[in-house]
Amino acid sequence: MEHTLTSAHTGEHPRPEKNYLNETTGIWSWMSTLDHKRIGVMYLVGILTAFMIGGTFALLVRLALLNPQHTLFGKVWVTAEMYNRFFTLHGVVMVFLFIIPSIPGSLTNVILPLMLGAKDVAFPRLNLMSFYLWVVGAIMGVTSMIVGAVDTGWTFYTPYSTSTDGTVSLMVMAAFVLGFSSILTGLNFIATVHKLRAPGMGWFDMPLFVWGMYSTAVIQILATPVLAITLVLLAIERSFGIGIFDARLGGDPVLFQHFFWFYSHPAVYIMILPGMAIISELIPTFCRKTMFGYRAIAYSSVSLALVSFIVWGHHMFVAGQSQLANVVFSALTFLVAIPSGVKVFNWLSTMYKGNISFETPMVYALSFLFLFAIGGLTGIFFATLSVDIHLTDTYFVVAHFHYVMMGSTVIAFFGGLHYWWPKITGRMYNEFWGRLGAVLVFIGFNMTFGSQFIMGSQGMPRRYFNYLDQFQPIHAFSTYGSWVLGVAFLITAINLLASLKTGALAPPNPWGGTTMEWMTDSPPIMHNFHDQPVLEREPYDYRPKRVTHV
Amino acid sequence: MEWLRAWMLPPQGSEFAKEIDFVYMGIFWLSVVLFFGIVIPMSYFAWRYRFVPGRVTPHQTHNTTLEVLWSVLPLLLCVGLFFWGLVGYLKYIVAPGEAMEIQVTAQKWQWAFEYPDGTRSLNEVHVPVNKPVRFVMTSVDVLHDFYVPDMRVKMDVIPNRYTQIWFTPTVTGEKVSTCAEYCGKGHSDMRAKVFVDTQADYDKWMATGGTEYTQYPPEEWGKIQWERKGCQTCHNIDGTRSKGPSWKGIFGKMEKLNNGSTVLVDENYLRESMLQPNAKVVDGFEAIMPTFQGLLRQNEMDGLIAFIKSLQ
Amino acid sequence: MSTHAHDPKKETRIYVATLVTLLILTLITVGASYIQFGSSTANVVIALTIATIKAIVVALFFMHLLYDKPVNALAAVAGFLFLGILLLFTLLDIGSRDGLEPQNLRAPDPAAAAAPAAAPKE
Amino acid sequence: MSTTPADLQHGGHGADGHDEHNAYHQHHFATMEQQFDTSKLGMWLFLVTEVLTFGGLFAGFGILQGRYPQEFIEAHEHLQRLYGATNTVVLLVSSFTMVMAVLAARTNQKKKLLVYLALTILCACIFMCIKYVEYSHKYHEGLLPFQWYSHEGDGIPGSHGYQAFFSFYFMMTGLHGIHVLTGIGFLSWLMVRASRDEFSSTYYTPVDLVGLFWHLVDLVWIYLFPLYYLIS
Repeated sequence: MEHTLTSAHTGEHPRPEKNYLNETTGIWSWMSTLDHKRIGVMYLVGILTAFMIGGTFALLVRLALLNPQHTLFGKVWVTAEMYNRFFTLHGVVMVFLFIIPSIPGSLTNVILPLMLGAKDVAFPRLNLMSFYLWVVGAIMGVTSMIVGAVDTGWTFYTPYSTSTDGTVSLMVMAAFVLGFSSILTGLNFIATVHKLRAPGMGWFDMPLFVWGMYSTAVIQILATPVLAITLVLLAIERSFGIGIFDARLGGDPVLFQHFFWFYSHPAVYIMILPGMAIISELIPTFCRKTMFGYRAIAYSSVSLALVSFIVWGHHMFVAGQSQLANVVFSALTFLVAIPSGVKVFNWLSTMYKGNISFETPMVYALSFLFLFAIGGLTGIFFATLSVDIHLTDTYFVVAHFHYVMMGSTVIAFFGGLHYWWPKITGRMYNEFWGRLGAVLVFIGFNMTFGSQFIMGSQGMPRRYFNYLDQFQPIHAFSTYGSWVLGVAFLITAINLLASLKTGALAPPNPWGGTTMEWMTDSPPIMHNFHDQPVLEREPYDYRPKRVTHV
Repeated sequence: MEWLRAWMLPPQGSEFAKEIDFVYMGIFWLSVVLFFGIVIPMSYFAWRYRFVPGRVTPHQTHNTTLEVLWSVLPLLLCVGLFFWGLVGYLKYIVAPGEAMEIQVTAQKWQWAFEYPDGTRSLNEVHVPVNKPVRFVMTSVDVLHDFYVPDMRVKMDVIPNRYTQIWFTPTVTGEKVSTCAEYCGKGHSDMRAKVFVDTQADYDKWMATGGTEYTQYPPEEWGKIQWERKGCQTCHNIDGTRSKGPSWKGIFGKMEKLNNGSTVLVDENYLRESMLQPNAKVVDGFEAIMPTFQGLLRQNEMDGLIAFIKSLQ
Repeated sequence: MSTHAHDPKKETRIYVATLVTLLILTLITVGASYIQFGSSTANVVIALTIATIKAIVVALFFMHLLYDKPVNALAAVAGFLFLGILLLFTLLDIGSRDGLEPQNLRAPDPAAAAAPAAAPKE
Repeated sequence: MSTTPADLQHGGHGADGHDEHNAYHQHHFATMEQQFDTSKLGMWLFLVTEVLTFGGLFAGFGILQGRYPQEFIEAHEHLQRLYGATNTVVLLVSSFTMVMAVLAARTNQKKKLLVYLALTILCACIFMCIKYVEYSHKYHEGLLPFQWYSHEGDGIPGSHGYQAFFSFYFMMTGLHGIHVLTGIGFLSWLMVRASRDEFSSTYYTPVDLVGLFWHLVDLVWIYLFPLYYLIS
C-alpha cells in the first residue's frame, strides 16, 4: 500500500493463523484475560471513549465562548452554571480518565513487554485489576456527571469545592479510584522493567520508550498516593468537616493546593514523559539513523521525573504562598528546562544526516517537535516570577498547558497509535487519510490554542463565561479552530476503524524498526514470541550489516 | 516593536507594568530565537535528508562536547532569567511605607472597598494618580483573585487571611479589575472598575463618600448608617427607651423639650439634632449626644432621615 | 552476612535481639515523654528520632532489607525521601509566611464583612 | 549475576532449574527465583505507596499541630498511654512472630509456621480489642471526630483544635485499624494454605509478602504511638 517508501521487512514467520486477537473468542475471554496485549486493547477502547466524551465537552466550552452573548442561531443556549460544568467535566475527564491512563494503559501495556522481549508484564492479574479500577472510576465519574453536576474545575480547590452543591464527593472518589488504577499500572511497569528484560538486555540496551515509561511509573508510584489521601481528606472535609482545608472551619485552603500540586505537578510529567518516550521511538525509526545521545535522553527522562517533584509551588506564586517559597520554587522550576532542552536537541541531531520519510507517525513527530517547542518555551514565562504574576490564571496558562498536554502528549499518542497500529491490529491504515488527519490536527490545534496566548497576554482570565467584547474576534477564531480539530480527529478515527476491515495485512516490521516488538508477528501470538528473543545489539543500530534474529 | 507589545499586552497603567513588559518582551524574543533555532534546523533536515532508498546513515551515537554545551548554556540562561524575574518580583511584594491603604473584602461575587477614613464603595474604586496605593484583601467565602491587567498585578484573596497588592498608577482613566481565581457562577462577572483620578477628581469623589449609597434605597441606607455610625447604642427602633429617645414613631410628633418648649420632629429638627444635638434636648434625657458635624455626609443624613420617617 | 540466611538458629537469635532492642526503645520513648527537654518541640523531635530508629531496625532486620536486593531498599528509601520532600516544601511555605505577611494590619472590621452581605447583588 | 543473600534465602534451590515443575510457577517468568524477586519488588513498591498515603495524613496532622499547639497537648491527655504502650508492645511481638513464621516457611517447618501465624493473629486480635476499649472510652466522653465532637470543658472553649485532633486521631488509627484487619484476613488465608501444605522452601512468596505488609503496619504504629500518645 502506501508504505512503499520504506524498505518493509518481512518477518521470518508467516502471518500467524492464531494470534492474541483470535486465540480465544467470546466476550468473557476478553473480560477475564490476563494477556497484556488484550488488556492494552481494552484500555485503548476505554480511553478513546473518554477522549471522545472529554472532546465533546471541549467543543461545548468553545462553542459557549463563540460570542459574548452566548447565542447560537440567535438564541441563548448556555448559562454560566452549564459552562462551569462543561469545563470541569472536560478537565476531569481529560486528565483523570484520558491523558494519565492513555499512553501507559493502552500503548505501553501492549508494547512495553514486547520491547523487553518479555512474555507479559510482571503482574498480569494486577494489570487486569488496574483496568477494572479504571472502569469503576469511569463509571463513578460519569455517574456524578449525570446525577448532579460538578462545577469545581478539575483542581477541586477548597473552599469552593467544600461549599458548592453537586456531587463533588462522588467525583473526587472517582479520581481516587482512578489514582489507584494509575498506581497499579506504574507498579507493574517498574517491576517488569527491573525483572523481565530479555537475556542480555542491560539497562542501557532498553529502548528509550521503556526509559520514558519507567520514569513515568516512578512518578505514578510516588506522587499518586498523596493525591489519593488528599482527595479522601477533601471528601471527608466536605461531608463531615475536619478543619484542615476549609477556611470556614479555620483550615488553610493553600495547604490543599500544596497537597494537590505535590501530585498534580508531577502528574504533568505522567502526561508528557510518555509522549516524549514515543517520540524517541518515532524519530530514529523514520530517520533510519542511530539515536543521537541515547544516554542523555535516558537520563533526562529520569531527571525530569525527579525534578518534577520539587517545583510544584510554581502553580501557587499568587496563591498566598510565602514569598520565600515562591523564590525557591521559581529557581527550581528553571531546572526543568535543561532536560527538556537536552531531549529536543538530541532529537534534532538524530534527524541530521538521517534518511527521513514522512509516514503518518513521522508527521505527528514533527508536529510534536514544533508544538512542544512552543509549549516548553512559553513555560519560561511562568517560571519567571514577575511575568508570572501577570500571566498566571489567564488564557496564557490555558494555551501553555494545552500545548504541552495536547500539542505534545496527545499528538505523540496519536503518532504512537499510528506507529504501533499494525502491530496491535495486524492491519495497515490508509496513509493519505492518516497524514491528512495529522496535518489537520496540527492546523486546528494551532488555531484553537495559539490564539489563546494573545488573549492571555491581553489579560483575559481563564474559566470566564462572560468576557469583554474586545476578546470576541480571538474567541471566535479559537472556536473555529476547535471545529477543525474535531473534523481532524473524526477523519483519523474513521481511517483507523476502516483499516480494521479494509486495511492491508501488516508485515511484522512495516517501518523497519530495530526494537524487539518488531521481531515478532503482527499481531503477535498469545505469548508474544515464538522463541525467547536475546538482545545482541544495542537499540537503534541502523548500520547496514544488521543481523536479524529470532 | 512597540506595536507588537501594544498588541500583545494591555495598556501600561503603572511603572511596574513597564518593567514587567520589558521582561515579558525579553523572554518573548528569546523564545522566538530559540523556537526558530529548533524549527529551522528541523525543517531543513527534513528537506535536505529526505528519504532516498538505500541510503546509509552515519552511526553517530553522541558528542560529549555538544551535549555539555546544550546543557550548560540553557542552565546559564535560566539562572539569568531567574534573577531577572526576581528583581521585578521584589518590587511587587514590597509596598512603599507611605502607600495609601484600601481594605478589600471579596465575596461571591462582588468587591467591597474601604478607604482609611471609612468611606466605602462597591465594585468601584478610585485612586489618585502617581500615588502608591496598597490593597489589603480578604475574602468572606471562597478564594478570589484581585487582578488589574493594566497594572500587571494579581493576588489571590483568601478567607481567614490577608494578602496584599500595591501599585502606583501613572495614567488616569477607567481601568478594570477582574477576579482571576475561579469562584463559581458569577466568577466572570466579578469585576470592579478601577478609576485612576487626578488628585482633584479624587478629592471630589471622596467628598461624596463613594458610591455605596446608590446600592440601597434611602431607608435601608439610613438603617445601615444607624448601625455603622453608632446611633444604635443610644437610639432603639422598637419603641423602648434607651440613653436617647427611640426612633419608632418619633417623626411628625410634637416633643416636649427640657427647656419646657415643644418642637415638631421634622426633617429640619432631625438634621439639627445630628449636627448640634444639644441645642434642643428632649425632656427626660441627658445632653450626652456628640455632634456628628463632619462625620455624616449629605447622603448619609438623608438616609437616616428617611429611615426615621419609615419607622412608624 | 550471607551465612545468616543459612542458619535458622542464628537467624532466630538475630530476631530475638531485634525484638528486645525494639522493646527497650519503646521503654525509652515512653520514659522520655515524662521528661521536659526545654520545649515541646524538643520532645517531639526526640520521640520522632527514637521512632525513626525503631522503624529502621524493623526495616533492616524484620523486613530483611539488610540482606535483600538493593533495589528493594532503594524503593523504601525513595518512599521516605519523597515524603520528606512533601513535608519540607510545605513547611517551607507555612513556616515562612508569618514574617512576610503585611505588618500592622487593621483588625478585620466585622461591619466590612457584613455590609456587602447585606446587599447581595448578582 | 553475583550471588546475593536473597539467592541464598532460597537455600540454593533458586536458580538451578528443578523448580521448572513447581505448580506455582507462572509462565512469563523464566525461573522461580525471578518470580519471587519480582513479587517482592512489587510488594515493596506497594509499601512505598502505603508510606506516602499515611505520609499525607502525618503531614496534615503535623501542620494542624503547629496551628493548635495548646489544644493538641490538651487533647492528647485524653488518650491513655498505658493502652498505647501496650498496643506498641503487642504489635512489636506480632512482628517478631511474623518474621519467625517467614523463617519457618522458608525452612519447611509446617507446624512452626502454623503456630507463629496463629500467634500473630492472636496479637492482632489483642491489638484490636484494646483499640475497641479505647474507642468506646472516647465515644462515651464525646471525644469524637468531625462535627460529632461533643466534649465539654475544654481549656480553650470553642476552639476547633480539639475536633481537629480527634478527627485525625480517628482517621489515622482507623486507617491503621483497617490495615490490621486486612492483615488478619491475609494471615488467616496463609494459615489455610499452610495447612494444605502449599508452602515450601521453594515457594513461600505469599508468607514473605504478607510478612512485609505486617511489618509496615507495625512501622506505621511506631510513628502513631509517640505522635498521639506522647506529645506533651
